[in-house]
Amino acid sequence: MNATIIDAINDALHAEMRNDDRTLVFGQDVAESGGVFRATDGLLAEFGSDRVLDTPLSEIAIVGSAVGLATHGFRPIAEIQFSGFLPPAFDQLVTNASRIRWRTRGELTAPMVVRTPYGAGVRALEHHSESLEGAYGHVPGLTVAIPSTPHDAKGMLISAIRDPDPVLFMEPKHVYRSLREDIPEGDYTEPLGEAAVRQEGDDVTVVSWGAMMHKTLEAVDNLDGVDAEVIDLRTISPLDRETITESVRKTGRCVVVHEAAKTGGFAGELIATINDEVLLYLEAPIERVTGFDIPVPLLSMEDYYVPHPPRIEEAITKTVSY
Amino acid sequence: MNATIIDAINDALHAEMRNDDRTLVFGQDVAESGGVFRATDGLLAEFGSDRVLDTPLSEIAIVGSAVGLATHGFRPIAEIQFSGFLPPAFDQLVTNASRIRWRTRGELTAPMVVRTPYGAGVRALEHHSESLEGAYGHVPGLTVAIPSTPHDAKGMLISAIRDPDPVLFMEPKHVYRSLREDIPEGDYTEPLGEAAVRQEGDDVTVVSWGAMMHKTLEAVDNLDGVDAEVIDLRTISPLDRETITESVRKTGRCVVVHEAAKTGGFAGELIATINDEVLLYLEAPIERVTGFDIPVPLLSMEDYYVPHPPRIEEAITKTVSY
Amino acid sequence: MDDSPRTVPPAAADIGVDPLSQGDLEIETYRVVRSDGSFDAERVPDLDDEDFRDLYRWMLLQRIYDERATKLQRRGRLGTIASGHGQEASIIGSGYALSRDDWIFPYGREAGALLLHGLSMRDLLLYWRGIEDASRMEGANVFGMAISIGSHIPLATGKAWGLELDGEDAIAFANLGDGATSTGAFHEGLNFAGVLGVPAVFFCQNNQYAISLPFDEQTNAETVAQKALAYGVDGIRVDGNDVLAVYNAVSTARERALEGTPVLVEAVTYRRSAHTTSDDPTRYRSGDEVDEWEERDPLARYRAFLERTGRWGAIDEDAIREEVESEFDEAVDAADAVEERGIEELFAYLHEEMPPELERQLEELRDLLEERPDMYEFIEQRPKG
Amino acid sequence: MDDSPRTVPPAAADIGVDPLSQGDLEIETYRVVRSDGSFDAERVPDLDDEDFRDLYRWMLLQRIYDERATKLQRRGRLGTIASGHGQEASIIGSGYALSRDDWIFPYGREAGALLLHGLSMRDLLLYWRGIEDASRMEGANVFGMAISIGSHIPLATGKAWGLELDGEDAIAFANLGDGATSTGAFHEGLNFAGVLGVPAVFFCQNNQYAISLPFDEQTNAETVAQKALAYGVDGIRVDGNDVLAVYNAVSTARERALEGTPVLVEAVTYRRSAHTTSDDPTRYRSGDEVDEWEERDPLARYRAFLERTGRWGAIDEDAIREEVESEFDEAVDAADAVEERGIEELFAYLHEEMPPELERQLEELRDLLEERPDMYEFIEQRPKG
Ligand SMILES: Cc1ncc(C[n+]2csc(CCOP(=O)(O)OP(=O)(O)O)c2C)c(N)n1
Ligand SMILES: Cc1ncc(C[n+]2csc(CCOP(=O)(O)OP(=O)(O)O)c2C)c(N)n1
Ligand SMILES: [Mg+2]
Ligand SMILES: [Mg+2]
Repeated sequence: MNATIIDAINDALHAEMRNDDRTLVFGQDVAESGGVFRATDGLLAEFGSDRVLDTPLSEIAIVGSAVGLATHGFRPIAEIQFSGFLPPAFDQLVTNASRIRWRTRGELTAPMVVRTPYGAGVRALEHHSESLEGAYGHVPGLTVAIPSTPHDAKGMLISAIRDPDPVLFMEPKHVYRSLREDIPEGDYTEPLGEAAVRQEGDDVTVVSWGAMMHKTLEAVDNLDGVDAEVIDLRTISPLDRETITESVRKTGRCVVVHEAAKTGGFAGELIATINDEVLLYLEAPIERVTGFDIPVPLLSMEDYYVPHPPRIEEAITKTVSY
Repeated sequence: MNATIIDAINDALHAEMRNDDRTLVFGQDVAESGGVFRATDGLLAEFGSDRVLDTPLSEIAIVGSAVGLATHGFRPIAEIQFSGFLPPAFDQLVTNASRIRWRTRGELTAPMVVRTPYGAGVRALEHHSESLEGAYGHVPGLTVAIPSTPHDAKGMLISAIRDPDPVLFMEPKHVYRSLREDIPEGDYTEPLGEAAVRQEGDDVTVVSWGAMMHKTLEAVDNLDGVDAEVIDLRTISPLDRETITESVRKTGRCVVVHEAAKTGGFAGELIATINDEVLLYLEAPIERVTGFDIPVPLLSMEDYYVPHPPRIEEAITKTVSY
Repeated sequence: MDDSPRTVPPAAADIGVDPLSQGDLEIETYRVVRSDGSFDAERVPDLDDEDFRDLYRWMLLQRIYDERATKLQRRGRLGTIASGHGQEASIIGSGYALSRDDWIFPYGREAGALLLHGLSMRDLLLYWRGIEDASRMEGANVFGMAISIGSHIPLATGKAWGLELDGEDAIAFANLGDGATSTGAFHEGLNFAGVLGVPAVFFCQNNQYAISLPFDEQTNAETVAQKALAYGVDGIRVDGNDVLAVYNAVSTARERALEGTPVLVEAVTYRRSAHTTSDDPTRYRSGDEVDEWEERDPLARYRAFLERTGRWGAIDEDAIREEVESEFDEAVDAADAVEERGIEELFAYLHEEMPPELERQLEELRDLLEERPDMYEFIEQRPKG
Repeated sequence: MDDSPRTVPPAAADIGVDPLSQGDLEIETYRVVRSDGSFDAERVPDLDDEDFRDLYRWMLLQRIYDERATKLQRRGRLGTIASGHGQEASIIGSGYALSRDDWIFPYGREAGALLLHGLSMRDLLLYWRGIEDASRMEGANVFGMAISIGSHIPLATGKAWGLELDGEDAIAFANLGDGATSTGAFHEGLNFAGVLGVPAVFFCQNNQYAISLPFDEQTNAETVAQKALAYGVDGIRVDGNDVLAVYNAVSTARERALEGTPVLVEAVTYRRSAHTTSDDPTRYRSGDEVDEWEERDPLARYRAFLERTGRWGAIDEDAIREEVESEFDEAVDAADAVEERGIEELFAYLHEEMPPELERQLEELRDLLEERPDMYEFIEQRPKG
């Protein structure tokens, strides 16, 4: 089937709801209206109101009740309408979801997914464009997954739903509908915790995820004479350190591209990992191309904030010619 | 005056409450009982119930109303009783406190302080020992300060109160009472955004903050024949990149010690910074000594979690002998 | 220890436990003008004819503003916007009851109230064009728009606290929807306001929906007003399509607030448009329902009142309409005339003093732009909004 | 645009806006046994003599447990603990009304209810000794202790939802204090429970304090029970020092919950001890107040009831006391006998499958420990707790 990311997510939800009748989908506007991005369209009609529900405007209750349900043997798939509205539920992620298994020595577990569209670029209102994956990736016990393609969106979402532990599934809404590819019908999984090499190359490793993946590919495409290896991180935590360090061992150079603000962003962890394991292979400082250390501007200027291919090109060129 | 960190904080609050009658202190149990750690002891008696208040058990309201008050020209100094109870207010930090100035182009500002004791080691209950400074340091517009000595506690807190923008002031409760030093009477400030070199040395730079600072000094003391430069970061954000890179340029080696979990912790940012600016001076990979990627265990095992001097010694030795 | 009951005997019926249920509550919905324009004479507020006319004018302005802004949005000249269509009486009735010294915390649909409060229409348009400068809300006691639903409520409590401490004769006035009442921020903000006894009014336009969620799934409480009881503050339920009733309700609430009792006001109304310009309401509600509420149109009702009381004759609706239309035209022109901002804007205003790292980031961007001056042309060239 | 009112005329008194105030509410506090032991015969629950005895036994157990645990803590053999002293009737009356199939969400003071629910005393002591294994709550339908106040309430809603979906004849029962009612988590959890109509009972022991904060500064609401109205759920206010009243109230609440109406129960009681073993209550409350509540002792009141109804004769208090004391002794011995955990424990149980990075961290620690086997001796040598 030829699918966008939104189609793929919708398809994954349908597939897993069919497979496992302990799955439930809920969140704001996910049932009657099919979700503000239509990610959950059709679920209510097929699975009924016991399994597909609209919730009140209560992010704490959405995440918290998902934990409660999950400990009861359900597989809740909750939606937070925009990642900018996840902070109200941060405490439930830190205090409950991520550590129910730990707190009860495995007696209770939270196999749950919190889906949320993240990132800028759709000209939405304030607080609709945040990228805080770095902060969430720092919470022990929480898996943070970010697909960048329709194929991965479906396969990783199915993995997330089947995962025995909680997964925060961040969806790059900027590319929700702008890419299409053929994806398999029925169910298949893409593993969490494994990065994907999108393009092999010898000169420089470029690591990215989510919507920035595509800006990165565009930048790499624009650059003549640079043989870049492009890695799609796909999972922030647990981090696939091997794929990154293997690549840098080969290329000796690296650029990390993310949309979140620079300071304290997840690029730091990647650079630290490279430093840990392959420092001596480095032929140049690792470059970071990131959002600036500011909130995402309102729509008239948000695109200045988002890493733009020329900025990535510049960083790659700088690294390669170091 | 010879003071512990708690004394110093209490003294700073008294001093600034006297200096500026727009300051207000509030939070859970700060007034009548003087705070669970006695940090606010005596304030109610001196400044009265208009300026020193106990609040309901409402972290969202504590931080949110501080923003409202601050925009009205007050200087609220709010206490969150333990940093493990800051996540419920994370949204107010991200959505309001950190960006009121930005959102209103300087028309409204939030000169406010949120004080909170953080870190493990006092054998408290679950959720009382968290170190999430890395996550908070990733929020643009939020200053995150962490003193490690009585002198700095007082001087930095006075700076924080006078700061025109919001400051999250994280206090290393493990050393609240275990250190004493002479500190000046009356008011003085220590700047935010500037690291301090605690000990000069040529062989290796060891960066730390908060309670880990003292474990680091202990470790350095235990090591014969290593001439370590010890840096107290003091402010997570904005980061004093210069002091760090200057030092590493000299020593060529670095160890970062923090209590927070490793993955996504603030050591990543420091390593990235060093990589940016002084990569070629590095003679060994930078070592991280951190909490493990798990929640802080309950009291019977919490000390296994916390970086212990032998672990720091080991890392320094490894770096130096690389 | 194992002798504890595994199953529990049912409680006998006659043990006399009589839970408090919402059925025990009687909550009146305050009204002045009935849908046919007849009214309760005692309740008509003591206003000048000019005020009566103004109320109509402002409601009409709200309606025209919403229509025109929606059209602008469709033409790609504004971003997503949220219309107040159907809620004019709530918006204007409340706004008219405020003093300019009061602080309004807006949440998006209350254009007319903000303009009435001194905000320029140009700035309001600029805001919806996604230009931060407009959030400066120059010349008006208006906070930034609370796009994160409910997040402003504790701020309003804090602001009211500040007003109280300074002995000012003004209140903090938070606008919110029915959806906002389900947030933790609402709860903590109202509860703390109740404890502090600060001059805050929380004005909830219960327009029956939060995007697609009908009010009866937002909460099992039958009214928003009764939520006041949870905080020991006062609650008022008012017909939100009756501009005089809303005016009276908010005036009363404002006075109580100034006396130390915060008030939660529920204005019962209806969102007749889509949630925003990105929403398609036919997916989740019936046309019949919308039609029903069209019959309760707040402008028509108020006009019937004005007619019955002989005030309509002096009102020239066409003239008002023309005046408002040209005001809108001028505002659009003024908005269009605002100069493009430079990238410096992006880096300013977050801190009083820009930290070195942020300066470095700005520098880098400047350098790159010098090399590639056309790098962001695509942004400058595209439609506004 | 500048002609809008800068000051607002006061609302006339006779416009008929009559806000809903909590003064309008009448909230009964349900009681069975008066402080002198006299009682309302109709309300006495239909229980066996053995049950009446058991209720006393469990209250006494709660009291002895608290005393002994506090002593253990003082001797450095437990961590910080929170006593239920003074709240025995609330704790036991509620616990006794539950089925073992119900799920209890504890918050710290309800030792007796948990033991009654099947938890072993050894495990409870281990928990307060800071040993995670005990949070497994083996053999009992008990969640982890909600140390982060209020954080468990949405979990209880979710659990109740699950019970409902599976058609189980059991409820989720959340214990909480008056302080917890001010959290956003409380609000969102109760509101959502109300919307879902799930079998959840939220049992608030209003012990008049949250650490140092008296209830009348926690909220301006006069009761916790009235907060139920905000969610359209039922509210019950009960004398929390009357074990039979609490039993009846919770039995009734449980039934309603099973029928689809969640209930918020407020048990009015008093925390007679310090907040925890780290607290000094003389800083913030008077001895008189404490004395007053001592006179309302729940055990004494229940004993007076038992005496009046001729049941006391068959109860051998000394025997119970002895039995409980030795149960406690055994539990301490059993706790002491639990083997030290290895550092592996630290790394297990966070994930079903340990991620490579965490394995690496464990490996590193193991290596270091091989080199420096005495590195953590100080931990193993110090007091337990
Ligand atoms: C915290 C938060 N969660 C979700 C959203 C997405 N959202 C925007 S408006 C809205 C519904 C708001 O409903 P209501 O409060 O009734 O106001 P109305 O739009 O009906 O006027 C939602 C869910 C948001 N903006 N903020
Ligand atoms: C979210 C949160 N904030 C603050 C605290 C610190 N704290 C521990 S107990 C307590 C008071 C709790 O009061 P209440 O809910 O009435 O329960 P009680 O202790 O009186 O039984 C506070 C403030 C906490 N544990 N969690
Ligand atoms: Mg609404
Ligand atoms: Mg209490």
